[in-house]
Order: sequence, then C-alpha cells, then structure tokens
Amino acid sequence: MSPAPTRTVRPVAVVSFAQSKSVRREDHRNEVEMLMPVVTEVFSSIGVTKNDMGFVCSGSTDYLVGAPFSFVSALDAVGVWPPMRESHVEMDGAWALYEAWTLLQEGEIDTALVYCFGRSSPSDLQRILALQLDPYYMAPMWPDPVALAALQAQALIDAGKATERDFAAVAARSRRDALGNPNAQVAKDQGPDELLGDDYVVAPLRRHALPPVTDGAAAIVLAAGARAEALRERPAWITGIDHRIETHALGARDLTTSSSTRAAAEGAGLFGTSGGASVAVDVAELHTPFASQEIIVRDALRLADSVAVNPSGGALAANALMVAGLVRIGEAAARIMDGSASRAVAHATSGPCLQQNLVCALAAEPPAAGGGA
Amino acid sequence: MADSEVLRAPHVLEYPYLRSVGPVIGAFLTGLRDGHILGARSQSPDGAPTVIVPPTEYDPTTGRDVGELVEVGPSGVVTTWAWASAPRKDQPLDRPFAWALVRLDGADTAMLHAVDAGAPGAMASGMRVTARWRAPGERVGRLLDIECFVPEAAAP
Amino acid sequence: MTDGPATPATDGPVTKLATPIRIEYEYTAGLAQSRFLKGIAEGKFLGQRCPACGKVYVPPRGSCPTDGVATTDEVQLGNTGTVTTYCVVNVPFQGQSIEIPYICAQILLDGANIAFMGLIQEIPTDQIRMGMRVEAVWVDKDQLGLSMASVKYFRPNGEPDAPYESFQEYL
Amino acid sequence: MAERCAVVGVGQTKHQAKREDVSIAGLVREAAVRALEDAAMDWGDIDAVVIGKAPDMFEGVMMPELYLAPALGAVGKPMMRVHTAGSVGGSTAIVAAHLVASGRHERVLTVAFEKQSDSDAMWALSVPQPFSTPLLAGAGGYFAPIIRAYMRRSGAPDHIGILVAVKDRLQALKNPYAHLHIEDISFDMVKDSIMLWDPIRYLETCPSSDGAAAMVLASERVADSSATGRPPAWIHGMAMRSEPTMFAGRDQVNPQAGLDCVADVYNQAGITEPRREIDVAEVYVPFSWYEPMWLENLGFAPEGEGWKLTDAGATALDGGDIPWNCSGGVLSSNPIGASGMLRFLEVAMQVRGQAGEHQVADVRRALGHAYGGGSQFFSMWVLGADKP
Repeated sequence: MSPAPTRTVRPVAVVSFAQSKSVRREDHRNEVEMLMPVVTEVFSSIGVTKNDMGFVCSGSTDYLVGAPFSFVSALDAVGVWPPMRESHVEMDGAWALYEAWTLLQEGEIDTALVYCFGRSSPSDLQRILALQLDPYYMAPMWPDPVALAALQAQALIDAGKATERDFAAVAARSRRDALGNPNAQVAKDQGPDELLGDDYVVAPLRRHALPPVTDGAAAIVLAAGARAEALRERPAWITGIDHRIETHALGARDLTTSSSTRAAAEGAGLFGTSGGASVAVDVAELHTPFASQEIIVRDALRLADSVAVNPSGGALAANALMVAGLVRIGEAAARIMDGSASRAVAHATSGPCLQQNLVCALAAEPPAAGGGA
Repeated sequence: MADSEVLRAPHVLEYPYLRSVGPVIGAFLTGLRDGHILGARSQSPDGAPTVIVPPTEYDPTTGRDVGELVEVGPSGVVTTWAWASAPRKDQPLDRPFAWALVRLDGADTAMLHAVDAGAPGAMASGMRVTARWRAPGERVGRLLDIECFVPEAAAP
Repeated sequence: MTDGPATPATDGPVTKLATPIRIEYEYTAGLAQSRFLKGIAEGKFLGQRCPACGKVYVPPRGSCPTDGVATTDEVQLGNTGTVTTYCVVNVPFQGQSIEIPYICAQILLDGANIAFMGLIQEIPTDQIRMGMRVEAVWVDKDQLGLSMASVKYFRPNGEPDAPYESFQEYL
Repeated sequence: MAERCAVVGVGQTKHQAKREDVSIAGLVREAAVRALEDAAMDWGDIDAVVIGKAPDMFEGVMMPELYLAPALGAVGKPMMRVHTAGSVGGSTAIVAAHLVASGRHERVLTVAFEKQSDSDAMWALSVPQPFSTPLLAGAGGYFAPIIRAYMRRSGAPDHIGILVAVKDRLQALKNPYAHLHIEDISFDMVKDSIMLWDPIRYLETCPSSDGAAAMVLASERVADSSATGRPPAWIHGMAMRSEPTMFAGRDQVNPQAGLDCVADVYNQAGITEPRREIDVAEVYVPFSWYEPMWLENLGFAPEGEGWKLTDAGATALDGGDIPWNCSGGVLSSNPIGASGMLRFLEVAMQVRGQAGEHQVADVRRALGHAYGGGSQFFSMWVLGADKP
C-alpha cells in the first residue's frame, strides 16, 4: 500500500446521544416500541426532527430476533417518509456511525442519525453467539463466548500480564462506577476480595467478570462544522475514527494483545504524531464485555494510569449486543458535551475474543483542518 | 397496558444445514474419518514456512492460497485452556471438560477442541495432549470424529 | 426442507458437512400486536390511528411508519372491506393446506388506511375483481384464538364493486 | 468535495443452483480473486473490504464477515458488513465507493454473495413467527398483486411479461457466468409454463442461485495509473433511498424512493434524458413485469408507457436503443445478496468493454440499479467511460 495523499478532514461531531435504560429483559415492548422513545429523545433534546437528517444509518442483527430482515420494521421508529438516504450494517451501531461519518466527510450532507437496537433476552445469547464462529471447524462444537473469553483470560494469566484479582478489580470498579449511571443494569459496591468468592462460570472467569445479558437501544446525531455548533453549545468533535479486523482463527492469534485496536487507534490519530508512549485523555469508554479484556484494550490504547476508564460502568454494567459499542461513543461524547472532559476515546468491539475493534477519538476542540484523520 | 397483557410465545429457529465443504476442508474431514489429521502448508507474512491446522483454503493471516496438505499430530501442546464445569447443550462432552487451543506436532497454529482431563487441576498450558478418536465406524468426516483430546500421560 | 440429515460417506471423499442449528426464542408480540390479537380473539379488527397524520393502521405496529410517532388511539373497524388488488396462487406451498388455486388479495377494511393480505373464498378464481366488496368469515366463537387463523377467509358480501377511484391510492 | 472513484476490477462466480464444489469462503474468494486479477492487484494492495449479503439465516452463520475476514485478505484492515435486504449488493458497492469518495481509502475491495444451497431460500426468507399465520404464497404472492395493479393502471397487455422473460434468457445465453442457459427459450415456452401466481408464470420468475460478485474500487490517482490495460469505469453518480414497507397511500407500483433515488443519481451525472444519454442499464428485475414498471420509475418512459418500450424491443441487446439486462439479469442468475452487485458490476464491464458476447458497442454511460424489501430500498449508480 502506497501512502494516500494528505486530505482534509471535515470536522464532524456528536451533538446528541440517547439510550434506553438497560434491562435484563424488556418485558412488554418489541424492538420498534423499545427504539422509538430513544429516537424521539435524541431529536427532541436538540430540537430537531427526522426531516433535519441528511442520512440515517443503523446497526442490528437478525439472529437476536430470530427472523430475517428485522431491521426493516425498525425503520418505522424513525418514519422515513418522504424517502431518506438510509443504510444498515449487520454490525454494532458504532460501525453505523463510522459509515455516517464517512458520508459526512464528502460535504454534501451536514447531519446524520445513527441508531441501533438489540434484545438479547428472547433467546440464549451463549448459543446464538456460537453461530458467529467458523461454520465448519468451530460452530459445530457450540463453544460459548464465555468459554472463548476464558481461553483469552488464561492466556493473559500464563503470559504474566494479569491475575484473577486484576479481573476482579476491573469488575469492582466498573460496577461501583455504574452506581452513578441511571441507565446501568448492574451496579453495586463490592470490593475485589469479595468478588473473588464468586464461582467460576468457565475458569478462569468468575461470575463477576462476565457482562450482563441486556436489552437496549441507543441513538446518536452527528453534525458537521457550523451545523454542529448551531445544534450544541459544546459538541463532541470526532478528531479521528478507524477500525480493524483480525483473523478469525483463534489459534493463529496472540490472544493477549489487540493488534487491531492498536492499529485502529493509530489510524484514529490517538497517539498523535509523536508516537505517544502514553495517552492522557480524560475519559476512555471501552467496549470490553469481559473484565479480562479491559486489560488488553487498555494496553493497546496505551492509556495513561490517570485516565478514567469506563466511568459509565462500561459493558460490565450493561451490554446490549449491537448497541454497547455505540453507547461507548455516546457516553464518551456525553462527558465532553457536559463539560466534564476535554478529550476522550471510545472503543467498540465485535466477534470472539476482540476480533474486530473500532476506536473513536473525541475532543471539545474540533480537529485541525488539513490534518490526517 | 400491564405487562401481563403482552402476548408471548415460543419461537424456534431450526434448520438442518448441509454444507458443501470444498477441497481443503473436504480433505481434512476425509482424513479425520480415516483416522489422520491434515494441515496445510503456508507461509507467514515474513515468508517463513508454516503449517495451518485445521486447514482452510487460505492462510488465516495473509489470505493467500495454501499449499499441499501434510499429516500432523495426533499429539500436541495446549497453548491455553478454560475449564467448563457445566457443559452446555451440544458441546463436545457432557461432563466437565477443558476447552483448549491445541497446537499439534508439526503445526504452527492451534485448533480449538475439548480436553477430557477429569479436573481442572490436571490442566496446564504447555501440557501435552493426544487425540482420542471415535471408533472407525462412528467417524463420518467432522471435527468431532476426534471425540476430544486427553492428557498424553493418560493415553493408553 | 429439501435435505434430511447427511448420511455419512463411508468411503470416497467427504464433500458435505451436516450442521443442524436449533435456537429457541421467546417471542414478545409487543403492545400494539397484543392489542390487535386480543381483538381478533373477540372477533373484531382493532386498528390504531396516528395522532400526527390521522391515518388508521391495521394490523397496528405501534408506530406510524411515516411520522415515527406512537399510535395509541384505538379504532374498531368493520367486518367489511374492498379488494384493492389480488393474485391467484396456483402453486402449493409447504405448510399451506389451502386447495389450489386460491386467491390472495389485498383487502382494505372499511375505515382503514392500509390494506392487508387475505384469502378470498366462496368465489371461482376467475371471478375475482379489483374493487370487489368482501366480508370476513370468522371461525366458530369457541374456536376464536390469538391469531389471524381466527379469520377463516373473506368472501364477497354482495355489495356493488367499489369504484376504482375510491381505492386507487392504496395500490 | 468528494473524490473521484472508479471501478478498476471486477469478478464473479459461475452462478448455479448449488455450488457443491466450494465452501462459503471458496465461493466468495472465487469472485474476489478474479476481481483482484482483473485489477492487477494482490491482497496486500487492498486498503479495506466491504462485504454484503442478505439474511444470515441463508447460511446459518451470524455476521459471517468475521469468519470471512482472512479469506478476503482483510486481516489488519477495516472491514464492514452491509445488509439492506435485496438492494444489499448495490448498497454494499455504494458504501465501499464512499470510502474512496470521502478520501478515506484508495483501493477498496467490495464483495457480495449468497450460498443459499446450504439451506433453502424459501425457508430462510419466510421463517414463520408466532401469532402470525401468513398466507403462505411466497415472494410471488407479495409481488403479483402489485403487478396486477400496474397492469390495471397502465393497460399493458398480458404478453409484455413474456417478452421480458424471453429477452433476458436469450441474453443470458451470451453470458458464460449466468445460472440459466435455456437454449430453446421461446415465447410459447414461457407462455405455456405454469401460472404460479397469476399473473406471474414460472418462467417469468427468477431462479435461486449460489454465487458471488466482487469489485475493486479505486481513487483517481490509482485508477489513472492502473496497469490493467482496461479503462476504469468512473462513478458519475450514486445514491440510496429508503421508504417504509407499508403506509397509508403508499405507491408500490412506482415507489417514491425509487423516483427520488434516480433523480439524485441523474442530477449528479448531469443526465436529463435517460433514454438518450444512457447506453445500457442493468436493472433489478426479479419478475419479468418489473422491467416495464422500472422503465417508468427510472424515467426511460412516461408513467403508464414503460410496457410500450418493451413491446417495441427497445430494451433488447439485439436491436434495441436502450438495452436492459444484457447479462440475462436477475431473471437468469439470482444469488440474492449478490444480485444487486451483479447489476452494478455488469455495467462496469459494459463501460470497460469487457462484457464479451453481451457487450453493447461504444458504451459511454450506464445505469446499475438494485432494490429490495417491499420495493422500498433502492441503490443505483451511473458509470461512465469519461472522467466526471
């Protein structure tokens, strides 16, 4: 690959974020009914309507619903009439945001709605996620995501990079921080020592190191340049965004590192031009469903010890499939929009053992025109 | 409307998928049925020769076509493992077992499988294991023609 | 389903792999569909009106697809409607017990602003027309249940055909 | 502000009912490798991969891009997965093209596929849900009443659908990749085929195929220095539009989303008289009657008069002034997730002069079209031989 010519990055910002309250089981609403109030809120909080949107992009998966084309009826929550520019990725909403950001770069449109939804409660997520695996060599054994994450956690332990107590410390901090998040599903004040008394689910992962099973939905409005400044006093500017995928063959990877997160962070400009030995953002929202994975991603992003990681509680407090990645971007942006942070980084993941990762760098100051993304 | 008024019903998504496997996976599955394990010759990104197990038509890192198939195993080394104390429906064994990535002798990548070790104390990364085959008449050409792996010391 | 479980090849190369998949779900109908089905179980069609555009949707899905707002205003519709368009099905489908040929029609219930697909019976297939007036025939009261199977079919109700102009915007 | 983007490589599989000789990865790689060879590139030259397909239940693999990443040389690169129902093949190409148009990447591989023989298309498309007892009539049962509405509105005679069915199958005989090669196709053969969903006859419907399509999209800099010896096919306009599946007063015969989408594309391409300015089109026609309907929706004929173009032979490769679906179209090959990309790819082949026996002479501009859902999702592009 020869280097691309330098290009101008158009400043694009998160100007609104809304999410449903995360619950174990959304008892009385279907997908559309769960999503609609979220879309309503993401618009009303900045005084816009769907008619102000230049593009709509969503993320979801048919396997959570158990029916093909499940994203189609979800469009009814938006009301795409008159016809709209619209697209859908069978991925976490974070990648829908990436698609929208890309389109905004071209300058023809100034706004985009991004949304996602996922109800994990109707079925057995441990079984559904086995269908993400190689259909010839892995899926026929029905390995569950906890088992695969446990293989990764054991590799971390064997490499001397973490201990079970480190996993418990991540879980304890996340659940304690979640006490301050009204949308969190699991929040409690327990120390690591107490958590180490939990049973193993798949050793070396104990109950506390696992994410909850969550139903939820989220939405973000992106706006470019002056439009962003008009819609929000303090927009959360995207200074860089990128994503990478690794091989699917677990036995051909170093499970203790996340090369795709590292490369995405470089692509998102997180390390700056200096190579950045240590990244000192104010807030990092990491989509690490298993406590052990936070250690890997934190290392890949070279986060300084001072960084507040997952002040929302992260995926250990609420982990709606297809949603939790976009929520990380929303939570990080919210810290900037409310003035409590100036620089933040958000991360989303997909696939077994952190196979695919997206990194989004956010700041209160817009990116310098003419720089790399 | 109260929650109790919302209708619910069981829904089953079920299909007996029958997959065509192509030449490389097909050769591997044929080998399993006949009692041997095949890997594919390939090259790492820096050009070093490697053997991929289980073999795919392509290198799992570079995406390039793989070369000839060679026999590997049936013993190898556990590179990492995890103890499933309560196996789930359709998993390889119905008693507690270890999931493991096993790098077979002669291979450069590890494959996911089960190790029947009895107790977690019998497991460790770096330990040697060997394949426990199903009886020839029960083998049909699938990964579970190897019922599981067992610690090499415990093998007959 | 066209293929049964694989029968293993005992010799020769393996070319197929059987990987049966079964996932169990608990389906939740949601508020709007639940209300509609409870109406069906009582032998009536319940629609919902959009507070923004005033259109009546049946079956309701809880939101107006053009306005993106909740439809909460419930409307009971009549038992009669108009065939807007149709097709004659001459091919048997797995799981379908209706004798072929049969008529599949878009039916616009009186008072509704959207048509839905229904079965037309009690008329030879070559006599179905766009604009034909039809009525719902329900199963016996003790057979009514929470599904559209409670409506056995629609049949001509003898009224003169509706003029094309009265339903053309629903085509 | 958008950067120029061009197609510099195309590849497709031989489409057939069951590709029992390949795995899912093998099928997808067959198209991708051909696209790379056509672009004179190797896996390492590609910056990003965008893949699309219809519902995951066809193959029973959830988000199969995860499993397919190494098979498509995507390791270490950005990879995205698009799903917009039947229009997905077109939408996938457009998402990929925006990665170039935005200045993000210079060489993007885009792929779409379906391997529906691993299951059964009829099952996967209509998984029954609780509480609904759908009138089981298949896709034709959904679209046949819309076709009848078109016939009523336009006054089109009954034989128009037959003409399209014959024309596209004749053209498929000139496309070695097409699934259906019906050597003795004739008006009477179509007319006498079983009336499945009156007014749709068996031979007026599309087949169910395994297949894949792939393209390499490139920046102006890369396209200008392309070593393939074939000219790039430049994107002159591209657009997507969606509308809800059902709403009061919806026109399903001539959907507004289609009208808006094509107006946007023509505006970008500077086209005001499509029939005169477009030399060839590949349009998503899964049932024969959709040719006259889309002729109107896409502005080639006034409303109600599309069937007259078909009737006069205007859309035929042999002698028509605006040949449609020279490849045989969806009526001759239908790997669902890839069907839309095949339309986009075939017009690239026409513009680049590589369509072989089904090549139209001197193609300067061509329209590729895909649609999906209940005629509600549209994606289109116009390619040209000249740099826009």
